[in-house]
Amino acid sequence: MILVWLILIPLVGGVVAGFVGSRNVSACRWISLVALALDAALAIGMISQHLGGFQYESSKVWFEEFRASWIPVLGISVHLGLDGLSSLMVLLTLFLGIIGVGASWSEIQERAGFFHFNFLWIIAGVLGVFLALDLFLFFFFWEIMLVPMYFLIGIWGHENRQYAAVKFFIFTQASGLLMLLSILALVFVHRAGTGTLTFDYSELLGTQMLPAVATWIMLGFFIAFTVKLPAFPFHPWLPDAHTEAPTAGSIVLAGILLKTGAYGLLRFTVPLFPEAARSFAPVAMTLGVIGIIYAALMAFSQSDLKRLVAYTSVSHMGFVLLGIYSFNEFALQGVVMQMICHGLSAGAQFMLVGALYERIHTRDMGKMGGLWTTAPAFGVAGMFFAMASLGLPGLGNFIAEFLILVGSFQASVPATTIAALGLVGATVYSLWFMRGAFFGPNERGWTIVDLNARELVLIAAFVIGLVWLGVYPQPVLNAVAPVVQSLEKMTQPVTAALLRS
Amino acid sequence: MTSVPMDHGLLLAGLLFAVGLAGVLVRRNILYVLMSLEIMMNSAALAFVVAGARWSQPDGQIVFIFIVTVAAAEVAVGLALVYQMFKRMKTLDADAASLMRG
Amino acid sequence: MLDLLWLIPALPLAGFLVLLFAGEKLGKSGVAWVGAGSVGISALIAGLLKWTFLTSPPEGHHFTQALWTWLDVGAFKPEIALYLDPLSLVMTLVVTGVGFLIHLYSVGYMHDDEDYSRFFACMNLFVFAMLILVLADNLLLLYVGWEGVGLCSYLLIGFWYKDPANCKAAQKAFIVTRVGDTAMALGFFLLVTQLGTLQVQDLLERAATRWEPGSGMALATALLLLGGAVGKSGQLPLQTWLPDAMAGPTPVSALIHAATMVTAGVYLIARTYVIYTLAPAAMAAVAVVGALTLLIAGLAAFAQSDIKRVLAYSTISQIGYMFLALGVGAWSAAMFHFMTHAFFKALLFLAAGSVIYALHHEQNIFKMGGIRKQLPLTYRTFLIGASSLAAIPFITSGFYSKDAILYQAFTSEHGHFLLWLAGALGALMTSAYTFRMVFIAFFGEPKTHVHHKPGWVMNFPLLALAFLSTVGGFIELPHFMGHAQFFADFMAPSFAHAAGHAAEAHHGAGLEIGLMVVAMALGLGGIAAAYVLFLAKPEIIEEKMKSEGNRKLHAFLFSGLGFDKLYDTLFVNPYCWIARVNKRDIVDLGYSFLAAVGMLVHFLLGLTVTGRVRWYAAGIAAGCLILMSVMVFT
Amino acid sequence: MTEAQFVALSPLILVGLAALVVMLAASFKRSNGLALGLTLAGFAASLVSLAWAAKVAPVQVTPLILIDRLALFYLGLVFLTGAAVALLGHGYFEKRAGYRDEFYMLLLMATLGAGVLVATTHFAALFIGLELLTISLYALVGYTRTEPRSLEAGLKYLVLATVSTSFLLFGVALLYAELGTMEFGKMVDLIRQGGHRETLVNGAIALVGIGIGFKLALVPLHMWTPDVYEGAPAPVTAFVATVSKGAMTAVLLRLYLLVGGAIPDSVMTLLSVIAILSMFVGNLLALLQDNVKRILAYSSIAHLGYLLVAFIAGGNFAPEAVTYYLIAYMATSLGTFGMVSVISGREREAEELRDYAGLFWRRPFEAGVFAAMLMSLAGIPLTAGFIGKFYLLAAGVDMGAWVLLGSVVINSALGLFYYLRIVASMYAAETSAKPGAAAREVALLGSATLAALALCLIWLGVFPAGLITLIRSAVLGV
Amino acid sequence: MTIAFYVASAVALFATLMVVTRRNPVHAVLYLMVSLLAVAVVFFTLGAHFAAALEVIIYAGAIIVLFVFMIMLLNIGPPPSTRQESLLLTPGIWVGPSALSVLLAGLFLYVILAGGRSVQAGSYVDAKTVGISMFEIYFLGVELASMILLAGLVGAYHLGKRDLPDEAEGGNG
Repeated sequence: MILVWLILIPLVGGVVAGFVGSRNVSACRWISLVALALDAALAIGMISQHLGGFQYESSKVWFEEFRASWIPVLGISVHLGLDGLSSLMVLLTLFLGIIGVGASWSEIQERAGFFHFNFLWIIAGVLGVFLALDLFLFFFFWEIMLVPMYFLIGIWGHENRQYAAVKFFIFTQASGLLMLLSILALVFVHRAGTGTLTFDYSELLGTQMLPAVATWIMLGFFIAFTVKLPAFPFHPWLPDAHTEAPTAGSIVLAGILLKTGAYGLLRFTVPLFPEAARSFAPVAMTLGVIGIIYAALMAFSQSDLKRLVAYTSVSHMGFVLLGIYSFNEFALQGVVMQMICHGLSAGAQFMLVGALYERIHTRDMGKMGGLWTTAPAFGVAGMFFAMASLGLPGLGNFIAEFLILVGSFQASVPATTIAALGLVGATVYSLWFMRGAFFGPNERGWTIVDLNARELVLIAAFVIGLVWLGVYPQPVLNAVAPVVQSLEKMTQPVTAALLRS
Repeated sequence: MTSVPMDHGLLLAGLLFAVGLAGVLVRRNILYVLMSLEIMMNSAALAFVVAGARWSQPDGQIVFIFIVTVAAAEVAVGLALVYQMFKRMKTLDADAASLMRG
Repeated sequence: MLDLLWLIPALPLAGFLVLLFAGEKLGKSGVAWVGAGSVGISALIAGLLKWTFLTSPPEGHHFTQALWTWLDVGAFKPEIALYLDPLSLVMTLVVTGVGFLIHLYSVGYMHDDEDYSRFFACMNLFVFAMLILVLADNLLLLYVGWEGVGLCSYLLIGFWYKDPANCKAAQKAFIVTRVGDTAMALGFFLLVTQLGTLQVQDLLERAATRWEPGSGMALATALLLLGGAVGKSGQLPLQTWLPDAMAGPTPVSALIHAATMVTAGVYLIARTYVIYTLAPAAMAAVAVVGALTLLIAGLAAFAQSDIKRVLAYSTISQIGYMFLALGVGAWSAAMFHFMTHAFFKALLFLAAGSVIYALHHEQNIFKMGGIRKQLPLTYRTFLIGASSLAAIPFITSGFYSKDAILYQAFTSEHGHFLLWLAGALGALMTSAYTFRMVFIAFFGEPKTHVHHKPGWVMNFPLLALAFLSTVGGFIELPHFMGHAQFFADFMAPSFAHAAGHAAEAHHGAGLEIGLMVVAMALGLGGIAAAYVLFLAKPEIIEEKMKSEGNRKLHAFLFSGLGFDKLYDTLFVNPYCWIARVNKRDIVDLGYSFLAAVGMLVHFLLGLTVTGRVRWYAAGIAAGCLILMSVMVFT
Repeated sequence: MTEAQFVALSPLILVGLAALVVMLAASFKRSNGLALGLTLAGFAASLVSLAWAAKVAPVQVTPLILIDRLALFYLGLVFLTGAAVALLGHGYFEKRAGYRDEFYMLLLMATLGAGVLVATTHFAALFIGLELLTISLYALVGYTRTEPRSLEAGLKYLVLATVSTSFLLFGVALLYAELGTMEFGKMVDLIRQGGHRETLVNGAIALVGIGIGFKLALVPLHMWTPDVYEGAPAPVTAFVATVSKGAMTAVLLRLYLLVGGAIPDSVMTLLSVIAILSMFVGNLLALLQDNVKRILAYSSIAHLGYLLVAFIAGGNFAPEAVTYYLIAYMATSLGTFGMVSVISGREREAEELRDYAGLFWRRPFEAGVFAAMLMSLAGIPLTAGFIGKFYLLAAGVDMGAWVLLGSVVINSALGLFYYLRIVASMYAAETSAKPGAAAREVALLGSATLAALALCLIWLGVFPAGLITLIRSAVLGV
Repeated sequence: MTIAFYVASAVALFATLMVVTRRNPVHAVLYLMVSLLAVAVVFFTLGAHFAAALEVIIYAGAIIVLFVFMIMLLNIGPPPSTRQESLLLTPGIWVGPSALSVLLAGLFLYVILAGGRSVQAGSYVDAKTVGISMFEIYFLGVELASMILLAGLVGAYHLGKRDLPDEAEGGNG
């Protein structure tokens, strides 16, 4: 039941905030903050019981489970479940949710009520995605989070917001329908084999089907998730959406929404179709590698700060794809780390850029430069997250990328070699970012207010998170170890086969 | 009683139908269009009568009666529309009545 | 006593944090105290540890301080642990000791800079990262320091960020070294995959037992690690960033780009020497890289006019010697040269810094001249440093360390006559260009007015380093000069696995003396040539420069033998070109094209909705025609 | 006529009666409110009588009409929709000059015609019901006779509907000439037995298909839709989009169930092509359209294309899928056109996209409902449209109709584009909208209807189980 | 009777063609009447006497009269409007529609004649049979037909009605 509450609190909080917002703007901010904090407290309370003392000891798969009938005639139920992987994702979601409310504290002045309504509903939708164990329910949440996100971009975004919002919506919706087709196909295949019509994840696991069928069905899932991720040929929605979204929107987009794609791959694509995923691995890894390099190059070519950061997300998510399809413990652990760390670093970068935009009303690096002088704290923060982004050792992102590459090295040496070049690419764009915004001469004569207390607190939260993950990532690794190990087991033959060859 | 092949009756209906259709397609004057529609309806009615005769059933003629009824009602409404249109647009050109397009 | 080890890196880190958060509030003297003080205390602790090592060495001559487990994935379990053995101890001493002196120097040198606290914050961070690098118990932790020093290098090269050129130099430094680091990271992946650990001692153990000498794995690993080493140490083919790195403040050049960071590559190879001994081809590669680099850098140094760039090329060249030494298996000789080089090169930079300081940021040697009289102390210390660099026999430390390398390059089982020859030629060039610099800058007529003279905080480090540059060499003397081997003996435990201890291969004093004489002759010859060409008869050069070919040659040398241009054409320009051309993202354009097709079809279909009822009726009729035809004829 | 037959027919009779009562009342007192009250009473009575009729169902009343569970279910749907249109029309015509009573009369008669359609098992009754519906609609479409576009729409509808009906009639006549009966069941049996002239029968079926396809506005018989939808008064547009299409779908469903899936492949291919074309043409035409009513008209073309997919896919899910999708579509279309009528001002309708600029901030409630409706059309979760699309895809996947499904996916993306255009214009800043389009007063009844619709839409989107059970019992009862 | 059928058919076809091609609406209406009368004859030859009678009374009588009224009401008989009609009927306008109609007619021909088996028309169906059937089997249809007429009536009344005082001229776009 507590899982239902996790989802309900933001939903209800959103409605309340929406109503209050039309009369009292600051009240609705506080309501959102309190709702999310409450949710976070609930989540932490529950999860810490299971990850108590940072040691994973439970033998059952799900920490918490909830099941209720929904549409029995179609074999659909409300089935929620929480394990190590989803725990982390839930925590990340709530963390970034709180940050997002904080980041938009002064940015969103108009129609704040509706803003917070949408924002909290996004959070609720994402939480639903991370918790759902019924494929129909999963898809339900998957789509639900799009609508408020669309509004968020479309209403509070920047100049070109309409275009970006529609593009975002259409890309995800179209690919989502492909996934729905796949879900249905899977369900019917399962029914053909067993005679029962069900959308339940645990029952659909291990459905027997012909390899060709499995490949096609898997592709539907794969495309939906890689669009969201996004992986190489499906990424063009992302730079626009990230660029045009308001700060909080960019933070949750980069921090959480992209993770739903990775989560989907980990939770559904691979476990449901281990054989197909295995034979598909070369393609997926290739896409991942192309994404890493291509997006790094694209990031470098941008002059719009948010666009630059957006492309870096694509690049980082390429590592995720590469890691998932390496199918070994290193890579998978790295993937989870990457999901969290990228959530933090990209979220922080978007927050910074947003704060900067609030002050100078431009995101064009051509119009910046030399801001370090006038706002050193900004500069330091920018430097920190640029370094996180390029994978500076000592920060969480390094652990993530290191583990992924160690893992993928065992699966494919050429792919890893090329992917490693992405580290150089990351350096190039990160330095380009620093050079464009903070270094160089201050030709426009900007004098801006440095980070204020609220922003410093938020930034500090990110910094502490990343450093902590960089020097002591073990709690995260422990939490997901069972999930990762079972995934590895599921896909074992591939690793062995590749090592043999 | 008669020695007319049914097909010939149907054929006549078909030809009348085609002529009526041609009228609808060609004439821009809305009155002619309405007349052509009557021809089409009538040809369909003829086909029913022919078919009814083939089976020696009354059903064909009954449907014919329904068609006549409908045609009458339709002409009434149609002419009322034409009247109003002429009043407002001062023309009977059907092509002129294309305020809406695209 | 050894338990204090963790304090050595922790203190600079604390200094960094204090300066980061409270730097603005401390005031300049506070910043100076925190910045220099933290490193100073670290140096003291390092000295204590050294003393402990000398008096009561721990078992096996190494000491590990495990702090906590970093990761635990599968069997891979790197720890945050510090490892102290003679090798890392020497490095630590140099880093903290020289580091402290340079911090002290900076207190004066940077005094007028508005970003005083940022400077010291970065310097402290650098010392911290460098200490992590040298003290790391495993390669992953080493990588933390490795990249950390890279970051600090970047920050400090671009310290005066308002000048775009400085930013560019900083970026170049970071990116180029990162290329090498990537290769190194791949090496790590290989090690993890093959040996399952990055813990250095385990690694060496396992490599020695699992890999056959000459095996492909060892070779691949060694070469990949070499990639990282050449990147960091400014060796061929990744040397191009180092001359540009001189854009940073001079103390930075002294600390990072001369004494410590750039020798990290040497340290890395020395640290993982077992892998190299297993891959003779890689050793040869290291030696060849070193030899080629020292020649190329020496040539380039001749054409430079910026005093710091001359020193930068000389640094590249000297590190080339160290690589040469590593490549021939002269591990401790390499480290010995590292140490002396740290002393005298830091000295040279600091002295040059004093000149620059005095001449109000004038770095062109041709605009100096005659400073000898104006800044006598600076001149003297610079001369000591230059002598050491030029390896003036017997009295300078550089002589002993370089001699050891040349000797082993010839005699070691990995050595070769050509390697020795390169080293010897390098010695000639070194002394020539060093004294070219001395003669042009310090002799002749004064060309620039001396603004202010350096105070004691800047002079004391010069004196200290001058002292070290002189006596630092006496702890390791050639066989025929008493065969003092304090340094090599001290280092020995760190290279216990070395197959066939190179130093033991004794070829008799005759050969040693012979080689030394040749080297000495070449070195002195270089000085003489410099004297003739640059002080006594500069018109020879002027005459030569009139020819078009020579001017081109000069430009070629000046540009560091055209490597920059080559890389620009091969990598930088294509990358930028693609980035520029593809700014709109061709993939996105693909989707836009689809959308455009949709719009076009929309437009075309819109033409069919004419609004004419006859047309619509015709549509029905046509539809009927098609429908019926299909139904009837199929 | 037996009592059972009378009971079974009572829903239809009551609606017919209501038309007469309204007419009678109008001769005494012309009043918008009174007429509405009587109309609603009529619908309510017939809805109540559905339960009564359900007790005796199935009953065959002469060869023309069969009252079975399917018919009752669809009757309920049609009557509910009719009542909703009446409620919307009340507010809409209240703002406008002229008599309003005729609207209710015609509405009731049109609904009666639709009711006959859903219960018919005979082509003569099909024709009569169709014409009752259509002739009432001519007048309804041209109802605002002071508005040239309304007249033009009425005339266009009249001409084109008559042409298509003629095709239908001619086809039926040919079938009758060959088979000797006009009863659905017997005809299907005879065709199945064979021994007749194939070409004639096939040609005739094609002609009948033209008539049905016209009402459903499938490509290539779609071209009237935008003009008629645009010209007709918004409540009437709602009716055209929902009742007339719904009734025709019921006919199709009945025929489909009779045929029992034994459709030749060539016909299937043809239908597939029509479905795909309808989806693409509808959506592509709507893409950059600036008139909201036309956008919705084009979207309805596409939606019928989707609906056809369920038919073509067949299989276990098809009848359920068709019905659910239809309900979702009807509720949503009612809502969207209802919204247009509710927020329209006195002078003209709010039909331009820019009339909607800033609606979110001016009238958040209406805008929210409208957005929900559009999301339902787009098939986004939380709405009935999603379950409808889900069903549709389920039916398609069940039978492996991948090409059609691919088209559905592509078209969903296309559709989303223009639905979002409307949504976007609603939250855009208010610009220079042409005056006169904004309603100054709130039509309480209309808004309440829409609120109910929205609630129902969301209820069906979140808890569809109840309706599914109901549909199953209705569809499987045949 | 057979000959009468063919003659009447020919007349009907000819008259119908004339309807479609006339420029003067009055002529066209008259030709339409001829056509309908000819069809009535056809009905008669087929033994559908009741239908023949209705055709004459309702179609040729009532409906044609409606058209004539409308022509009078709109006052479009005389030459100026014929000239206008010619403007509307350019030669080019005939091409497409005629082709379409001919093709369709051909298709009908094919459909009706293909399969070869030509069935003789059946026997005479008298008015009584029709009446009985109408009120036994089709009585619902008759009721509904009355509703159709009612709908037509209401619709025509509403549409044809003069503007009420409060009904302004509609918007112009």
